[in-house]
Amino acid sequence: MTQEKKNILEAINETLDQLLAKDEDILLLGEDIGRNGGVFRATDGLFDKYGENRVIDTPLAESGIIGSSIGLALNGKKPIVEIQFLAFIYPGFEQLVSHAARMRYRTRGQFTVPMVIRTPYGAGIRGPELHSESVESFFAHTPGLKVVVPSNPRDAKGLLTAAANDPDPVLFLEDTKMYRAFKEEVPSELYETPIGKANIVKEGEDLTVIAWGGMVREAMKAVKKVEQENNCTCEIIDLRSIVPLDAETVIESVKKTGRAVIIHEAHQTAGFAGEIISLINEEALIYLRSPIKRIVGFDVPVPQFLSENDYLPTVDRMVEGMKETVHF
Amino acid sequence: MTQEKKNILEAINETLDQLLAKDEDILLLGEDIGRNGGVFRATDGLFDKYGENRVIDTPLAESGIIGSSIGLALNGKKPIVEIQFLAFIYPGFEQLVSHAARMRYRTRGQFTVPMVIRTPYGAGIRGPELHSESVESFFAHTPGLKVVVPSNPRDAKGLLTAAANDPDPVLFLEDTKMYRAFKEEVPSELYETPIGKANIVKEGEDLTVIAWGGMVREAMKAVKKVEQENNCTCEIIDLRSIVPLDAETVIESVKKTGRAVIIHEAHQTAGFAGEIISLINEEALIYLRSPIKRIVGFDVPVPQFLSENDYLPTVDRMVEGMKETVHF
Amino acid sequence: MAVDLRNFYEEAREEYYQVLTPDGKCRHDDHRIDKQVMMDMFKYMLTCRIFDEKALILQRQGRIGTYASFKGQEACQVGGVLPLRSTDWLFPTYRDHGAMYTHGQTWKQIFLYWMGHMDGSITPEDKKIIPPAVPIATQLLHAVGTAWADKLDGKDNVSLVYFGDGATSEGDFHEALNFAGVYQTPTVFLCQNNGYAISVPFEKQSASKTIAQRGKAYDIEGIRIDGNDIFAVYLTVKRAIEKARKGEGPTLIEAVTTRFGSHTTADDAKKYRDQQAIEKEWAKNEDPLARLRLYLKNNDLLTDSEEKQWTEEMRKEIDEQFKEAENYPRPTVQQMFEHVYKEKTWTIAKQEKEFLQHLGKGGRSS
Amino acid sequence: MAVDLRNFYEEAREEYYQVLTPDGKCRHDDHRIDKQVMMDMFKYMLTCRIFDEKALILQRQGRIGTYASFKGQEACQVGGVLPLRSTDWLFPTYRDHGAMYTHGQTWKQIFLYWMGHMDGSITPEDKKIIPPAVPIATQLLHAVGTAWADKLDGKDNVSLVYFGDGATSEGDFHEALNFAGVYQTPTVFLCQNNGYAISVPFEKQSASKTIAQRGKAYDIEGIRIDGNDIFAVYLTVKRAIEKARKGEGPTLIEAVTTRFGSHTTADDAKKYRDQQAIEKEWAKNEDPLARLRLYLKNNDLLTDSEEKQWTEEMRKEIDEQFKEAENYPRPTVQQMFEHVYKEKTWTIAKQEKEFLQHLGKGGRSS
Ligand SMILES: Cc1ncc(C[n+]2csc(CCOP(=O)(O)OP(=O)(O)O)c2C)c(N)n1
Ligand SMILES: Cc1ncc(C[n+]2csc(CCOP(=O)(O)OP(=O)(O)O)c2C)c(N)n1
Ligand SMILES: [Mg+2]
Ligand SMILES: [Mg+2]
Repeated sequence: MTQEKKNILEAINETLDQLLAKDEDILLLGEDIGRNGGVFRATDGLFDKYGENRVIDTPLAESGIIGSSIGLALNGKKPIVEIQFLAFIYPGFEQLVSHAARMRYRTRGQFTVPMVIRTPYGAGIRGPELHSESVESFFAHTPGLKVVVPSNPRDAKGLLTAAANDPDPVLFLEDTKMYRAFKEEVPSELYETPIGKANIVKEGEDLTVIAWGGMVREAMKAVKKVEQENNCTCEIIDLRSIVPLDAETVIESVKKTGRAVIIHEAHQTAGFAGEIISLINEEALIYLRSPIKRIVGFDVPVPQFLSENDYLPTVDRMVEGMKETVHF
Repeated sequence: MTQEKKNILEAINETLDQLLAKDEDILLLGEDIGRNGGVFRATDGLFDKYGENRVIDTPLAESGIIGSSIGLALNGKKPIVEIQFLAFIYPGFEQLVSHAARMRYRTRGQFTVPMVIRTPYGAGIRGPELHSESVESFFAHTPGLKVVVPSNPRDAKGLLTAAANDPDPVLFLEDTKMYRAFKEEVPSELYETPIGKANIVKEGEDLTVIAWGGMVREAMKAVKKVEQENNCTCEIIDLRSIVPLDAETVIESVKKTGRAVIIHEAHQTAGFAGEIISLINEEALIYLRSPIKRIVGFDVPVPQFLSENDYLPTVDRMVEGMKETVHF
Repeated sequence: MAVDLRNFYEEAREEYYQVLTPDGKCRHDDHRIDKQVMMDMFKYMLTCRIFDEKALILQRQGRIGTYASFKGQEACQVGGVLPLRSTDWLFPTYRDHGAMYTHGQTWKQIFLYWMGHMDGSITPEDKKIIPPAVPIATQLLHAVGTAWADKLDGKDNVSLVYFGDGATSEGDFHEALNFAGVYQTPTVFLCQNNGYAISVPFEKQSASKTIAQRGKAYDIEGIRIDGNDIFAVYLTVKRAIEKARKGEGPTLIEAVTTRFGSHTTADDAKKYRDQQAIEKEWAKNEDPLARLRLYLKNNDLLTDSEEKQWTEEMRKEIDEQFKEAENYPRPTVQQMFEHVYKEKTWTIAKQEKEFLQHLGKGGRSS
Repeated sequence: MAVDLRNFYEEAREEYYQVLTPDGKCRHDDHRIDKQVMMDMFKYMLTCRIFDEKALILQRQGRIGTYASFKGQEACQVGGVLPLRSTDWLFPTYRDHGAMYTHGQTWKQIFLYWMGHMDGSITPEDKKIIPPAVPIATQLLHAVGTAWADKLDGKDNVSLVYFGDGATSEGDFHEALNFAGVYQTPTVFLCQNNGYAISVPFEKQSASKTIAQRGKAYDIEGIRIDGNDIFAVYLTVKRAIEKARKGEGPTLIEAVTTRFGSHTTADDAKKYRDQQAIEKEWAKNEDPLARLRLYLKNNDLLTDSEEKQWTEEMRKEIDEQFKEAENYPRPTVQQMFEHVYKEKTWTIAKQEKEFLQHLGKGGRSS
């Protein structure tokens, strides 16, 4: 397969392009995704190529977008929706949680809503208020939704393709600060990266580090430092999706290492780290040699951007947490 | 202080009555809370007593109710809102999460939104679809909100009074199946039960059982059985509020017992039990003698009512979980 | 009698469009409705009435759960659905069993729904009936989406969506109408303005006098009709459907009707309205079934004995359907864990396995 | 000149209400505006223009963050706020710095906001200016609530809320107008229809031709005016405010204006519109500042040298304000943990303590 160097944004753009070309039922909907190509340019060029009936600039109404996409999906279309920023999904929260997530269940599989909701999330790009949330655990707490968070261009393409082909509604979270952060070789053709299978970024013996989305790369930097200075090796797990959760990979790793650090950007209280800690507690408690650490966002609203680097888990905090865990 | 036997609903009705009488700035808003007295009759009689400017039947629009209440609160009123059922808060999710919860923070205390949102939650009364959710962890994951869940009439009165006097927005969750489940002596005058202080329902040495809302009574039943049959004593903690979380009481108890079972009705994945397990993991791991058990709702939508008893944590499941924990 | 239907819509804006008067006279236009259709109307309305009465009794006996009666709204539900084709989409609320039945749902399934069965939301394979939307006004957007998909595919199906007067206060009402206007989707918005959202009368719901006038905000035709007059409902919805099929966009119809009883069996209308007065007025001027009966009899299209016979047959049929529903197997624990996703996740599979083990060891689920 | 203002609102429904023509002539009604107010209008608009240009430069230099320019909308913002009293409430969006400034916010604070300072949302103690609402249309409901509270308390304050054309598609627009209609709150809804929501032109936003016509859906008066004409804005808002103070309810005003530049500095309008043509047309017919300048000069109320002098003074003042903002202390870590609740929770206090310890040991936060 030919490959090309792409960043996450380019990989997403190419994937959407190829999906639109391949499947006539795929539609893109969202605010400013048409001529403008989306505020991050994820849909750049697609309006010109596929026209206004495939790449649809909607009115400014998230419940309208998600709600009408549910109808489109009920009637054979496969909508891929862009919500401009994660916090702006809230006006459409009811449609997502009370309908998209429940349609299959309540109709016993008779009616289904295969759709993808793509949305940028996360702090770190000096955005205005409410442009920096990472509230993935809201959606993880909603049976019927899948929650996918790619950490690199290659996965972004494979996971987005898998999401588009998935029979269930998928929330696809794209870390804004990763969009253009780095490039890597991405296969040119469409391919699927299975949803629900974590990626062991790097094997190790002494500590399991679990992260997703943009935090994976930060975790890698921290691990590098920790390994250099502490004569230990760390295993890094990129969950790729938090629902479905690849419990087996997590459990196996922790059984081996006896230690874990979980990293996410979201607030600590009721953040998804708690779910993973619970899983480990249930399945591997006796293997634990030290308390599991959460290196996560604080329990404050994501602050104005001069303070966002204080809010975000830093490499230094990760290093400290990993060291404490290893030397407990 | 004189006392009277009341169920939770009667306690709430009396509290609202006394609050309205005491403080002119308190307003009640909600759908059908006026002449009808609310679908559960929590506001019965108050419309006639205080008139349509104090007990306000609103249009059918939850964002409208919560959003305009934010404005009322900004301008000196103290709205106590009733949302008819917890799932119907979703249309107002953005107002609650992006505004009510953040106003103090973003204005550095200059503008605040002291308001209470009361809403019934939980399964077990053969309600139609979406009348049985318990998604308290959504709100626990929202810094700036407090989340209070009374388990008995006495606390309902004291906590609601404290919520009404609280300077911050409070989500006040009322378990529908507890509304009329039992009566107990409730002091006649207004009093506050502090928000953030858990109640040790019963002391014990071998196991800490943590619950809130309607699950507290189920937990008590289960504990009774377990203690009879297993020659052990259990400590039952009724959290009363999950935010603020009374971490100290939880930690102290688990340090003593070395074992914990957490019970909630909400779905397991990303449910609030995960937060408590994380807390114990961080603060008391080395005291643990067995994995912490979650006896919680399954990761399926709350099903139609013929199946709701399958969904709900049962006394039998609790007993089994407690036994397993004690005999690990 | 050659009056153009159109004119009535125009003049109707102030008051409403009415064809059949309470005293069973036809103002005009009856020639537009086939006699056979009139008989269908009557029969469907009759069976609806019988079902509703039965359901109320069953609820009182504790054999079904909380139930939402639609007595008084039969004209809206039967008359609105009869012009549909089987390829069209129907989006009912929790009060629109009559509409569902008329479009092909069985009474048995409707019973199952109100008995709390997991399977109660399954609708006929050959029809596109989405089960009742519980969160108010949300289904309007779905009906925009399905209609939009048909339009994009060049199919001339329409989507008919029911909702109440209370629903017009929700943001989703606004967003749906706006989307329908922008994309000119073949959606027919049929509001049953029964005057109440539970206890709240429409005057408290909005300062606007009518719901039809809201169409203007989206450049959508808004029509106000007598919802107790099945001819008016039928002709208006039919016209809106034909318009939609021709690609001429959505219509907002406000059918003014009466909720005869309480909101649901969990509600007591006497708390907030003069139920006696309403029932009296209803019997005199509003009962849509009585009105059609009068018309049919006036025109020698119906006899008492015919009605009696049908009534008996219908009762039997509904009893039969209820029996089937009552004998329907209880949902299993396994079913509870199915259909969350197409494939069970590890987590769900584990929860199911452990719960079944627990039950196997004697744990009870209730 | 004794034309009743009222008539213009009536006739304005089709087109819009205009007082000052692009060639600086007054069609009528100028006698209603005090000369001193006219001079204030000019000065406020001038300082707004200067601020905006400065902010754009600072953004390009990386000294402030993403910035939303309001060039072209000065008439709406200055003209809308001047009729307010200091006890009235103001709800701006992220584009309404001109409105905030005119009502008393300092440029320094506005700079701080766009520099990402936690303190940037603090507004003057003696004014009731809520910081910009970021989620679209949400603030409309707040302005209903504050107005409602004043009404309940028998105070004759009003709440003025700004929003864009795009905002009218959100459910919250609908719910706010409906609540305002039901409770007759003294709220003035001022929509700056600048033709675009980021890249989406109003034609794609709705099938309705105007926003003013939506008032009818809530039985609220809807008025469409030339938003580049500060006299029209001022007179219309003033009248709406007076009406509200008298207890005669809310008004919806659609001020048709132009967003001269890109949506924000993160946007490039050239991608989706003919920016050159827009700028040309703007300079000729739409620039609200030029229009008032022309009028004032035509009427010998303004000289070039006056304007030059003011411009210099304003530049200096704005530079000064920016310097203060740039010297403003960076938010501390402690500040990040404050004001989540009135009292810190155990959890927040612990997080703060541990983070400070971590920083104390040399951990860096960025
Ligand atoms: C979002 C939401 N809020 C509240 C409710 C509770 N509720 C159920 S029916 C109803 C009244 C609906 O009134 P209307 O739309 O007029 O329909 P009707 O019941 O009269 O048929 C309410 C408030 C709900 N189901 N969904
Ligand atoms: C709920 C929500 N959805 C999306 C956005 C992203 N967004 C910011 S401004 C904007 C366009 C607003 O257009 P309009 O209301 O016309 O105001 P203008 O920017 O023209 O002043 C959008 C879509 C948002 N801030 N909030
Ligand atoms: Mg109704
Ligand atoms: Mg705009």
